[in-house]
Amino acid sequence: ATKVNTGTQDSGSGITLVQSGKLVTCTHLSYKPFQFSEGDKTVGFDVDLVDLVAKELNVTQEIFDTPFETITSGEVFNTGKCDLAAAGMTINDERKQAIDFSEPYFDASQALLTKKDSGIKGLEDLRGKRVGVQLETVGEEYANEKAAEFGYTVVQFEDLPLMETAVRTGAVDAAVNDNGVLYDYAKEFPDTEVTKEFDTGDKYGIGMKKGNTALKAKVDEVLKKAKDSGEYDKIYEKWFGKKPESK
Amino acid sequence: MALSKRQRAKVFRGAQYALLAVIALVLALAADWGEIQRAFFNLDIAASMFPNVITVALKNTLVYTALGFAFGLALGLVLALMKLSSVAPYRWIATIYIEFFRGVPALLVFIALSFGVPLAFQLQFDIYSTVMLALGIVGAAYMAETIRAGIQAVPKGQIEAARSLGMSQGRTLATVVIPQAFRIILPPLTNELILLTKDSSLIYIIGLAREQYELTKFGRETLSRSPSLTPILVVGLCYLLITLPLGYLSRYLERRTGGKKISTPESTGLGVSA
Amino acid sequence: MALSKRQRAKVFRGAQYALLAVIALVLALAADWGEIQRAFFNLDIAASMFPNVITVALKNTLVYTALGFAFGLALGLVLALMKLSSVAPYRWIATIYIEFFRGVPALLVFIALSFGVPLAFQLQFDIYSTVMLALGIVGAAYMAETIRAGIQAVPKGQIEAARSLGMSQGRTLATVVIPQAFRIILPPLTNELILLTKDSSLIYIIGLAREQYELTKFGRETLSRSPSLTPILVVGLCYLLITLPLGYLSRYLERRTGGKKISTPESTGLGVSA
Amino acid sequence: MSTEVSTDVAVEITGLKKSFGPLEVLRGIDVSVRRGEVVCVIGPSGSGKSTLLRCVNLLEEPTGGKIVVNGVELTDPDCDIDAARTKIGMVFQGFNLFSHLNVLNNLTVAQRKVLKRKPEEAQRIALRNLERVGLAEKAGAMPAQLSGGQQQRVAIARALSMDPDVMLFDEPTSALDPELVGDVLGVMRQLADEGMTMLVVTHEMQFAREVADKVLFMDGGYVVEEGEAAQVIGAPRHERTKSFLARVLDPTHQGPRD
Amino acid sequence: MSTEVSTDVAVEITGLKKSFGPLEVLRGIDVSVRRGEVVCVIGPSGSGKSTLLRCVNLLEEPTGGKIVVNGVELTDPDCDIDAARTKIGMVFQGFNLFSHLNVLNNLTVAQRKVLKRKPEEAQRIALRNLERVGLAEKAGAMPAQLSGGQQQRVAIARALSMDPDVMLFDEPTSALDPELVGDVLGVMRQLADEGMTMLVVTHEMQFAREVADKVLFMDGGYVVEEGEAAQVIGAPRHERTKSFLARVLDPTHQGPRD
Ligand SMILES: Nc1ncnc2c1ncn2[C@@H]1O[C@H](COP(=O)(O)OP(=O)(O)OP(=O)(O)O)[C@@H](O)[C@H]1O
Ligand SMILES: Nc1ncnc2c1ncn2[C@@H]1O[C@H](COP(=O)(O)OP(=O)(O)OP(=O)(O)O)[C@@H](O)[C@H]1O
Ligand SMILES: [Mg+2]
Ligand SMILES: [Mg+2]
Repeated sequence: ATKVNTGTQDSGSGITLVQSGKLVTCTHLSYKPFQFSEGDKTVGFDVDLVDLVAKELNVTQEIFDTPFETITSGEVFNTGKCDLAAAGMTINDERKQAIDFSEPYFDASQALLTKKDSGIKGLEDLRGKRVGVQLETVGEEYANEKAAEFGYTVVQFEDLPLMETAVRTGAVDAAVNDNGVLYDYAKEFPDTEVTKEFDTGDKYGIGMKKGNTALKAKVDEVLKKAKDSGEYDKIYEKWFGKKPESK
Repeated sequence: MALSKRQRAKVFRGAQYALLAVIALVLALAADWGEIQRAFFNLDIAASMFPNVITVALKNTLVYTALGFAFGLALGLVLALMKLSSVAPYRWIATIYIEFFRGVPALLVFIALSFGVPLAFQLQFDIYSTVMLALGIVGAAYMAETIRAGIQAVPKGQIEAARSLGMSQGRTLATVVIPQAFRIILPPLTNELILLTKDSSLIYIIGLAREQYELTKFGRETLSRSPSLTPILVVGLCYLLITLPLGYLSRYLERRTGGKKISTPESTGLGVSA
Repeated sequence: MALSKRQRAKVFRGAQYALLAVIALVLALAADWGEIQRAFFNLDIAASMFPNVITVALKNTLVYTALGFAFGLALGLVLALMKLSSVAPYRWIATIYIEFFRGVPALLVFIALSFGVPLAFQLQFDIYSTVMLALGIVGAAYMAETIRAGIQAVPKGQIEAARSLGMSQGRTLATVVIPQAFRIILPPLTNELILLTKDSSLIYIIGLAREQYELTKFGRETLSRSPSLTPILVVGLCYLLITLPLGYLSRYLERRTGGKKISTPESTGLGVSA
Repeated sequence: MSTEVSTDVAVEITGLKKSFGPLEVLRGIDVSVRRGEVVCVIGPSGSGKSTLLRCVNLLEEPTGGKIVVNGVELTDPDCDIDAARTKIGMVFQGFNLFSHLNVLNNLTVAQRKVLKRKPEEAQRIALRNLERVGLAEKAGAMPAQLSGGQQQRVAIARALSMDPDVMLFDEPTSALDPELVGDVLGVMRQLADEGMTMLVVTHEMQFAREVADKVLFMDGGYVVEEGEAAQVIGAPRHERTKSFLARVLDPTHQGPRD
Repeated sequence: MSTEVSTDVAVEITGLKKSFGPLEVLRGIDVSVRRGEVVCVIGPSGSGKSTLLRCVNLLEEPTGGKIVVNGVELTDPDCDIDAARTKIGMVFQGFNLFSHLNVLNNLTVAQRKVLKRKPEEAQRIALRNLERVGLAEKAGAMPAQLSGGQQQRVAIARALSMDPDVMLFDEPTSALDPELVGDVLGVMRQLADEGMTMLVVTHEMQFAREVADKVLFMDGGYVVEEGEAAQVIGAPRHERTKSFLARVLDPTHQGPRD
């Protein structure tokens, strides 16, 4: 056993990595198209972005899959499991108390996934019904907030695929999650559809250990460079099939 | 010779106590006690878990386990009788079932059952049915072999006595074999109830609403809000509240029935018999 | 009387076969076969899993289980000797350890170990150490009681014979007791290896990199890409590849050692003894 | 149910054969037991005595031959063997009392479930038979609380409660401590005096000599010698009978074993 | 290690007491066995014979009294009991061969590990002793492959391989089939003839009468009678000895049991 945070020093930048020569990225699979498996690789929008950071640091990126709650609570950083977390993760105040975020890199909002022709057009159609959410996500928080008002039951799933499958099996009548992933799912499974978006104005950020300012600076710098150079747009188009509306 | 054996034994025993003391001391000095208390015995967090950890989580764990056990016992009895049947296809079906479900992790079964089967068969169960099926299917595989072994452990003489009094095969089964087998299998069955209680920690995978949380899910949920091991410790103690008394019961029953040992897969490995 | 008992038995047996046929027919008609094939036996999906399901997932499952078993066996032996120790505090520690870790779900232990302990003690382990500790800690609780029971099952006469030949207590333990206990506990130990293999399905909770996936995690990952039960079935069969032979081995060893039964918690409930 | 033909012969065994796989245990046995007669079967271990007895109530399925009990041919494939067995009491070496039932229920369960007697009637009959074997006060005890001798007497009472026409005894005293043998033999002697038809496998030569009307000596799957008790035991004709009796009656003068 | 005092007395037991909890099993035993002497201990079951023997090599810890073997006081708290035990061979009723070792290793393991003999030397001594008990050809067999009589002879050879000064036998033939008893007694007789000091608990009166120099009769935790074999067995003085011997020597004329 080694003491926490005795990784290698990246000369000059003051960045300490938990494993030498590697940029270990925590995420929670699968979160298509941000990070998911294709063949025997993990790919996705987030993966490509972090690769830019890794390239900049002259190391290779390694993806580490861990329960989502252990990312948002900061456990993965405190126990030295990874350097940063890119997990389609929305920046919010609660999480900011546990971890530090990069500048926002993606605009998202919450959306409602249902079975096709279910007649469920919004939360108002869900009285007495079951709504699936993913553990420790903004969607869960949002669904919980509105549960009393609209009289539905919130059902929590460990990961996105389980939640999405539950919509198809009918275990839940609808599910709330980020729009990006739900549209992607509905495209792949035409028996489901996204019937509503909730304008929550979420912004994704890359997470890291609280107080790791050196790394934050580097990530912000890389993100800014990518946006300026058009590299960001290329990556966006690769995964979403269109150019971003705003940056 | 400096020390006699007896003296050496005394010294050895003293050394053991000393070792214990040294280890305790090292642990005491090495560990960060403030951190440990925060991590393990945070009373605020513990207090915040009550009463829900009991009224919701513990209750649900009990309900789920009971449902799974009841269904598993019924299915297990059917499987046991199938395995003892003179009709070969019944034996094959029972054997394949038991081998398969004993050989794969419960988590895999739960995933398959709650997500695969509804898709494949266009069926939809409510939460209680799903839990009952999931835990029951896993439990039945344990229990089938126990029940079969229990039935076979009923002395042959008891059956011969019943038959020679004119009882039919079915009547003998109902009047003599099952009642006696039941007393034999009560201890291992209690034990399988413990295993099932622990397996109920996996049903979070099927997706649970807040008021359906069982202990482990409840603990994880609290853990993600307050990063301390206290929630884990609290729900761990709740499990012991169930499993320790059951363990005592099992051992008491076994002593009472004279500790007649039957060969069950729990004690002898996966039951593979044709 | 229309039918003799013997005729009735024949009719009864016929009815059983008929029932079987009817059930098979109903299932065949009720199920959507296209969907079932897609759901369970999608060859494309199955093919896409190879060779990684073997070279990565199965291999990792084996490695993790082996690591956990090795550490668990060592710790279990220490605990067993502590439980048989003449020094009371050692017995207490061993008893509390065994009771606790047998009474709570493995999942809870894994969560506590992978996130709680590093936080509390400021330690950081690599993945293999974590897996070894997690599975080993759970496995040791199973194995300690097995080993203790095995040691106690060595006939007293063997020990007396050794002592009366002038062997010291330690020498007797090493030369006579442990070798004989080992043969007695080999079958239940094999069985605990099976339990550990299945428990390894839970280590995804500690967080894994892609090349560290074990079978269940690998299956879930594939499942999320292609919602069909095929991945579950494929990894299920991979588990059977490990557990079925071990089950056979356990039963073979037990037959060979004459089926001497020892009282272990697996067969008798949670080991509660002071 | 069974068509009872009034005849003087209670048990008629003709050409009985029984094999366990390749092992031929009974090679053609003819035995006839008349109503009220006591027949003792003696012979060395493994000679097939138990197998013969167990064939008589079809606990073992004969490989060949015919068994007729009270005019009912048990070996007929269409025979209602369960009904026939109620008329044939069987007492085992190992007692085989139902261990989960108390003494009274051991005696009433088959009466109620098989003969469909009313609970009160079954209880009355049970108590009468317990009295016959001298154990009326043990009605409430569990089998495990009784001595071997008491258990065997309860087993006899249990068989008698079905009102059997024939009683089969398979070494009823072999599993007993020597001092408990007398009680059981006493009960059996009393039964014989009351006119019960009995087929008894035993090593108790004294009992056979005094109680049996006929003694069969079996060896190697055959009935080697058969006749009056005094003759077969007192003055055996066959060499094998002689050497067997010598060994049983005078064990201390036994020659060296192999 | 042990300070060997040259003396004519091999075993000297004085005022030996042993209790199991409240149960007083030995209430003050004095026994003295001289070098080369064969002493037989007889007595009814439960009289403490085994306990006495097991106290002699401290398998049971005496509650009181003194035990001196070859001048070494075993009851001295500072005695190296493991070393002393190598000089005291013990043969058990249940043989207690190490079931995981073959015959040869049974004989060599303690020689090598305790006496630190070289493997070749240990093997040579083992084979010589196997020959003494007539089982040289069984060196490679596992205990489970041997008959009870052969196992017991191996157990004797195992004890002899340690070159003991005294041999203790606790009913060495009680667990044997009658026809196997002779072989074991033969080996013991031969040992006695060779001048081995022996303390033997036995029920074999014939052996005691012919081989023992002295016979002790124990009952109720006391040595009730002690003397030459011919006297104690042939003409016992005490009432209890008489009635014990009557029962053992003439079991058929035994009175009724309680
Ligand atoms: N179920 C069985 N399967 C195979 N062989 C059997 C079976 N029952 C009995 N035998 C064999 O049949 C032979 C006769 O057995 P049986 O019990 O009838 O002898 P027995 O005369 O009653 O002997 P004993 O006096 O020892 O009771 C024996 O060799 C026995 O091993
Ligand atoms: N370890 C023990 N704990 C308690 N009581 C014991 C123990 N060993 C022996 N006893 C008791 O001590 C008494 C004497 O036992 P011991 O074995 O010495 O008798 P014995 O003369 O050898 O009898 P036997 O001829 O039956 O072997 C018996 O009442 C026995 O129950
Ligand atoms: Mg017999
Ligand atoms: Mg004794």
